[in-house]
Amino acid sequence: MDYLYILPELILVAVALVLLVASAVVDKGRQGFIPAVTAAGFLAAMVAVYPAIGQQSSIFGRMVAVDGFAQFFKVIFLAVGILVTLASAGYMAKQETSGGEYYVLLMFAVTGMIIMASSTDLLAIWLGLELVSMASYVLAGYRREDPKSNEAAIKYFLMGAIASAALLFGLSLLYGFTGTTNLLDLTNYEQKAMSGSAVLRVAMFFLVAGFGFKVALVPFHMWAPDAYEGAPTPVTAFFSIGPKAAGLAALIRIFPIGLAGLAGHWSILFAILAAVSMTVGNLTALGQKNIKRMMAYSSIAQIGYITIGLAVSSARSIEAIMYYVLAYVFINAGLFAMIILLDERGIGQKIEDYAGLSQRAPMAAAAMVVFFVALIGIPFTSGFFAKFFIFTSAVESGFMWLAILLAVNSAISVGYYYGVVRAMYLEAPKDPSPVKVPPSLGAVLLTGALATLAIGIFSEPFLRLIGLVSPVR
Amino acid sequence: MMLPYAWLIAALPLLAALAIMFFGRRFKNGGDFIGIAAIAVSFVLSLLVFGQLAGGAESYRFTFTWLNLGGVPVQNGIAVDNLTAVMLVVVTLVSMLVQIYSRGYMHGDVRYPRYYATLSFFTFSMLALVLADNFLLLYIGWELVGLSSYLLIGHWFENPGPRYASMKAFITTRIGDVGLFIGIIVLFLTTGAFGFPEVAAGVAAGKISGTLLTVAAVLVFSGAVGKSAQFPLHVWLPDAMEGPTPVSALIHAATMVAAGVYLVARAYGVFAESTSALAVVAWIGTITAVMAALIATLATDLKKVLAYSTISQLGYMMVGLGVGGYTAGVFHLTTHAFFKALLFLGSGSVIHALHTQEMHEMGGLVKKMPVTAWTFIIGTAALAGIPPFAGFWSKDEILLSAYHYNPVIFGLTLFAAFLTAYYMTRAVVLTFFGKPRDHHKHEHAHESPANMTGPLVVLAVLAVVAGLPGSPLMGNWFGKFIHFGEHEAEAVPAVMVMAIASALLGILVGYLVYGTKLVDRRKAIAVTRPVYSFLKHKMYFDELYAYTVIGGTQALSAVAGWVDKNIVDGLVNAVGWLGAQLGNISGWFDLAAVDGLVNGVAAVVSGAGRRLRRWQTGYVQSYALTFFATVIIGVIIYELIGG
Amino acid sequence: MTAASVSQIPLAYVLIFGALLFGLGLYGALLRTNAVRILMSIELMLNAANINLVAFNQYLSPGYVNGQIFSIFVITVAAAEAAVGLAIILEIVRRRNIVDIDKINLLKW
Amino acid sequence: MSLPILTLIVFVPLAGSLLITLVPREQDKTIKQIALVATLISAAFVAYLWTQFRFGEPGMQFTERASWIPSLGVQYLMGIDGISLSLLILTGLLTVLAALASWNITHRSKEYFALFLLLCTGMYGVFVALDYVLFYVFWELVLVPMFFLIGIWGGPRREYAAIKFFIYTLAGSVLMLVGILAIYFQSGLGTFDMTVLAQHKYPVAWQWWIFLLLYVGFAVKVPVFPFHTWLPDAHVEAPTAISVLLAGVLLKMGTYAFFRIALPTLPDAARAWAPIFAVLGLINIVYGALVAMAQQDLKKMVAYSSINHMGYVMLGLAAAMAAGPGHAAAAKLAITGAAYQMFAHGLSSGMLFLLVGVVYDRTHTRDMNKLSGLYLTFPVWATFLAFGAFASLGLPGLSGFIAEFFVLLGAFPIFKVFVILATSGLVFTAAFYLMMMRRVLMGQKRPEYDQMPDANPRELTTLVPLTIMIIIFGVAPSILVNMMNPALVQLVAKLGGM
Repeated sequence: MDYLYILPELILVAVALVLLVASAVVDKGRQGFIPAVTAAGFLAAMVAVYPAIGQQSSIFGRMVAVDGFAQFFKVIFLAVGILVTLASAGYMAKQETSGGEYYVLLMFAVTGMIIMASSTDLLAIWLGLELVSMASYVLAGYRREDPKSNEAAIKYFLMGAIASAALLFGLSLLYGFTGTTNLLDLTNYEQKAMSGSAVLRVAMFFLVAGFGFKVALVPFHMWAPDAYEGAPTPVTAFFSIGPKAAGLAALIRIFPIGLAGLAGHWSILFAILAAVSMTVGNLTALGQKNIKRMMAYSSIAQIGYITIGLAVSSARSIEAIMYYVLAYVFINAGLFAMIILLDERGIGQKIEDYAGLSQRAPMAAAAMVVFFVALIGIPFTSGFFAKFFIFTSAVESGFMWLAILLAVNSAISVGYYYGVVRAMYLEAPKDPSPVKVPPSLGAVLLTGALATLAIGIFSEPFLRLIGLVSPVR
Repeated sequence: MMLPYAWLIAALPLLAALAIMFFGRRFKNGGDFIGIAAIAVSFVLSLLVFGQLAGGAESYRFTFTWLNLGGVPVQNGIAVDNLTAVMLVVVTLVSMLVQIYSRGYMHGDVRYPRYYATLSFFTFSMLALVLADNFLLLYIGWELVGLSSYLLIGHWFENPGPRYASMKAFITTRIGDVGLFIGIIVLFLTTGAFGFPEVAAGVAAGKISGTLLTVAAVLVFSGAVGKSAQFPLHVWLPDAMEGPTPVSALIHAATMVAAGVYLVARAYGVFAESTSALAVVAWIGTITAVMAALIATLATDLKKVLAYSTISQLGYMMVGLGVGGYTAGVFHLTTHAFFKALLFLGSGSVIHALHTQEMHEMGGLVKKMPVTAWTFIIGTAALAGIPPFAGFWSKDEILLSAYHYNPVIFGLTLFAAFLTAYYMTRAVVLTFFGKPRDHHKHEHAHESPANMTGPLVVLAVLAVVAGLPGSPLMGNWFGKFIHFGEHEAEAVPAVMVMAIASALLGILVGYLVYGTKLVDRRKAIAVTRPVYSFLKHKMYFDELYAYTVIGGTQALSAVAGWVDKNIVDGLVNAVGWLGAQLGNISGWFDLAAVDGLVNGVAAVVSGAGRRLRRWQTGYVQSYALTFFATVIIGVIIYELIGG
Repeated sequence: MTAASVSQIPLAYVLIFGALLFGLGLYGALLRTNAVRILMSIELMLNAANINLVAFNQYLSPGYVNGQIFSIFVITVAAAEAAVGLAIILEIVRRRNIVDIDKINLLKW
Repeated sequence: MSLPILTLIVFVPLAGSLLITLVPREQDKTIKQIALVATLISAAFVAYLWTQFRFGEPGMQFTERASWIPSLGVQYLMGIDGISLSLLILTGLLTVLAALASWNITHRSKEYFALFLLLCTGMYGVFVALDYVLFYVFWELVLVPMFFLIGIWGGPRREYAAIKFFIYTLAGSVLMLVGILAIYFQSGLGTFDMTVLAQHKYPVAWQWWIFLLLYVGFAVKVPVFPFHTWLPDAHVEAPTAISVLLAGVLLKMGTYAFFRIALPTLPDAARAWAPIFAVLGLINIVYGALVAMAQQDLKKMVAYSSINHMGYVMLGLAAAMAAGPGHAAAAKLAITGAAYQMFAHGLSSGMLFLLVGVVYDRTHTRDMNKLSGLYLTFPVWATFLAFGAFASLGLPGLSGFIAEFFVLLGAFPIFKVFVILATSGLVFTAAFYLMMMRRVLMGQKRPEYDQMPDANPRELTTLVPLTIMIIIFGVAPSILVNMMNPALVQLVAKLGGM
């Protein structure tokens, strides 16, 4: 019974459609329930993942996989959905263009992400990607009255469209050469023959570029800073975790599995991209004054670290990537909850606006320190272990230079994270009035912080789970 | 049997020191009696110990394993033999007298309890040093006496004099100690033990010999050079006179400075095996004896005169040991302890009365303070070596040994004897006879109280009789009691005659120059101007050291400090600055406060960072261009390289 | 018509045509400044991909149709994309009365 | 072990820290009491450990083993031998004293003590961890609270000092991590268990490089010239209690790592590196003393004296590393001296920093030119300072002497020239301390400080225990030596001395 396995997707779509109608008919004043319903929807979907647990099959003409990998990412995406919803509620309520569409789009985006992660057919993956993208374009421009938001939207849109065109072109070539778009068939395809063909390598380049765009790898990252800065802050939060995670899921399905035969070719590509991304990301982040923009570069650097795992693409490195994604989602969710808080309270997006926050909102500030510490990769946080596993896999597979570069970059990254911590702790607040943390944001912060510590200190169960669901053995 | 309780002799003063330190203030008179009582008991015990050993008892030793470093045991313990016994008596006796004397001298001092506590602590340290049966414990006591000496010299630390003198004393002696330190290490590593008998046995067994042995011995001796203020490390002792006079008497005349001599005597087993080492000892001693005596002839500060005479006499003892006159050296140590303590306390009494140390402000005190005067004169006679006073016998023995050893040394020591007599006469004349030069001070002068004169008398008596045990009159009993297997040097009457002659001659000259108008001193000075000023400036030792050692070190440290601030830390700064210039950054990555490594990297990095940011033009099409340029160029390059 | 009848045109030609079309679209997307024109150029690029898909399908596995189906999806998506794109552009024109993409660079560095 | 005592020691402070976060910031007193109690409990456990410790056993005791990340062979593995125990004792003592010394912290005291306890957890952890990852985790954990403690409660240039400290040590420890992983993979044993990895034989040439990596990581913490420049700044800016822990415990983490990791795991490389090691140790000794002599700032002088003292540890280690079978006995002496110095320096430097803090609280200056005649102004304090100074310059009968004596004694046959040069350090050390006392304690008292109170009971309670221990461990070193001996002998054996 195939539909049982895509129950989560169905639920999401259903709820989304209902909300769409609701937001149209219910007048603006009375839409307070929508976020709650959205969160409930995500939660329901998460529950609906249950029947598929432990299943190992392929449905819809082998287009969609029912496997642990898919479930793993589904759960993560739905968690992202919930966190973002909670984080958005207060902020969106303040917007003049409030209303349900926002949440509807969010749900569609998440649906798209799920499709990306669970499909085993390039066509389906591409469709999922488009779904995510189009929702994202609109979300980026959601604050219509704000020219920056518009600009973010248009830039993201144009770049996105071009990139997906390129990706599509690559796909077409791939299809042309192998006669299939199905990853399972590709896996079984005569691999020797593959690595011979130049056309195929060209196709591979286009694929890398297309997905590189989605996860914002340098040099395909350039949309990200602008989009991050311009988009409404909750949307930025979503961008910084959702689509990236989905993109990574797809990358794992396509390259280490589908195109394993070409490993010799794309491995080096990813290595270079990883090196460039983390370096450029960190260096550029140093100068930023706007925290959202800084976080954009930070996340570019983070993706750089993760991509090392793709370059290595050993069993351990893939598990490392999955662990990293898991950790990263919670870290960034929490971090952005903080950014949203200040934005929402009208305190600002500039780093100097964070001055003296340790007095104004001690717990929140402390939580933020935890997140930064995690992003730097200092022990007792999931961030440390995430980096540690990547690092280990790299050293193990002889990518010593990447490992060292990773270490160096972590040191550099201290520079800009420190800037914020310094503002929060070592500088006096301009206005000492305490900042009240609304419960929804507080929940996100707390979840983020606890998860960051828990996933770090008790990493074993998660590692075991990942070991079970990892597609690469 | 008394010997097993010898440790009490040292322990009591320690307890006294602690008691005074903590509770001294509670008592009306600062708990001085605690110290005196303790030392008195120690003295009695010492006498008992001495008595037993004199009665032919076996020398006693107690050791225990102090440490066990993975199969490398380190023994520690105490021993009482004849030499120790003598030292115990000397130390406890002088110390007791000085403490009694101090009641009067230090009366009403601001830090009276501190003074007594430290004094007792010194006694403890000195006794520990004497009781030690191994180099380790000896070294510990050695440093602790250094500490107490430092504290006592700096007793009046408000004044610049004591402040610098105390520091000078400690550091100068520590320089010597480093030598001793290494010497001990060498001996331990070769003989595998710290204990004196073991080391001596090891040396005898030839575990260490030849040059290495000489080096080791000389290193050990360098410690003695520091403590006993031998040339070239003598400079601290005269300055040490900044301390209270009783302290000078106890530490810087009778006991601590003699520790050096004691050390050599103790380690004689090591020295005896190396003639060259003994030669070094002898020559250093000789040089010191003469040099100090010469300087003493022109010193105007009464205590400085005595200080230099102490240095010179210590030189004598070294000569004695160096030339093989083991007994002689130790014997002179003993007698000297008494009469030099006497002289210092006498001078203290004078200073107490006149509140000055300048002999030019004294004179004609013999009537005012007879006891002080006559005891002082007795001390002088003893020091000058007039029979039958104590100094004569011991000095005579040293001269005798020197005579058998080497004519030059003999001559020089004889000359030193002459000088000694000369400058002491000078001191006596200037202080007690002639017309008072400072009438105001002379008016207020008065004889000191009993608790000060008492010790003087006691010491005066000792200054007379202490020599007898070592004299033929008592059949050289001392020599039988303390000896190092060396053959009894057969007496040479000529030597004795020459000794007495030189002493008398010295006194005569001294009297003629200072007692009578016979010599016009200004003319004399004018004639001997270069020599005069050379001696007057204490042979320019202080100046020399100030410019070389001290100046050198300070310069070095200044350089090091500068280097650390500007080079080691600044190097990275420089890199940073360079990076800053390269990346022409002006304030991106504003860790303005952060320099050093951080700044260096920061500058380079953020320079790069800024350039990279330029890449983000904001024109979406340039983004797209980058995108495709990368892909296409990537493909081309890849295919060219032939992936 | 049958595969044979089409097979007069060699696959290479079709591919080159597709590549040219893609390049053309790219050219427009990179050099035109008018947002709408860029949008149209992008459509060209997508269609280039479509050409490939269909052609490949025809030549490699005439029996199947998944190439065509793929292209149909692409066309649909393209339409949707165009709609979203135009909406965004329209919004900007309304607010700031600009269509020139290179006048839109508040966000940089 | 029925009772997971090591775990308790390590995590009781953490618990206290969490507890503090629950206390409202107004209840300053409660917060301080919690902090003090937490440190006391840990210290009490350490004391209990001391009573239970089986002397004469070289191996690890009280080991606690639990699988943590089996997929990588990472374990939650704790255990102690004599060396660790000595440092635990030191940590226990100093943390309690530091808690007391922090009593006058009023500004943001809640955060302060929370971080302070977190720091304690890190420090304890480093000394008990037997698993590389666990070790690294604690090692890094120390970094963060330290950064804030200096950065928020420090002196005028606190921020500079804090970030400098942070970057230096972070850079160092990252290299260390690379080294650790290299060992992990080279051995191919699939475990991070230090003791197990120490048993494995590694290719010599390879060892050479890894030793270099580890060396840099540890040397920054020690600190060894030329990685030392963070230390004076950190010390000068840090609040008193933190300086105490910094000098007393944190520096020891670096040297401890040599004892625990570098030497036993890479003995061949150790042999190869020994001469360079010795030279740097020598530089620390002499250069540190000279620079200290040049200082005007009392605290900075003490800081540089730390560099000088750690030099003895390095020299002793170097001797043991170079010794080989020929000089086994000497090696034992040297390494014992080194281990002893870690402890002795912890006591003396801790005491001196406390004292500097006391006077700074009153006079608000540390400039020696502005201080004089303090014997008269603060007699009690001055006496302690003099004592501390003499303890630090290695006066026989006090703990420092034992250490320096055995280091030099043991190192002499192996590095004759170096040792002779190093002895000059003895003179320089004496010189700068005496100069300090001459300027600060002696001389006329200054009227402006006249009305200021002498050391108060709380401050005395922090000083007296140190004084007593300095004397005890100076007179009866066997207490400590017997504790460390078996482990050290084993280590020497590992290094090739039989």
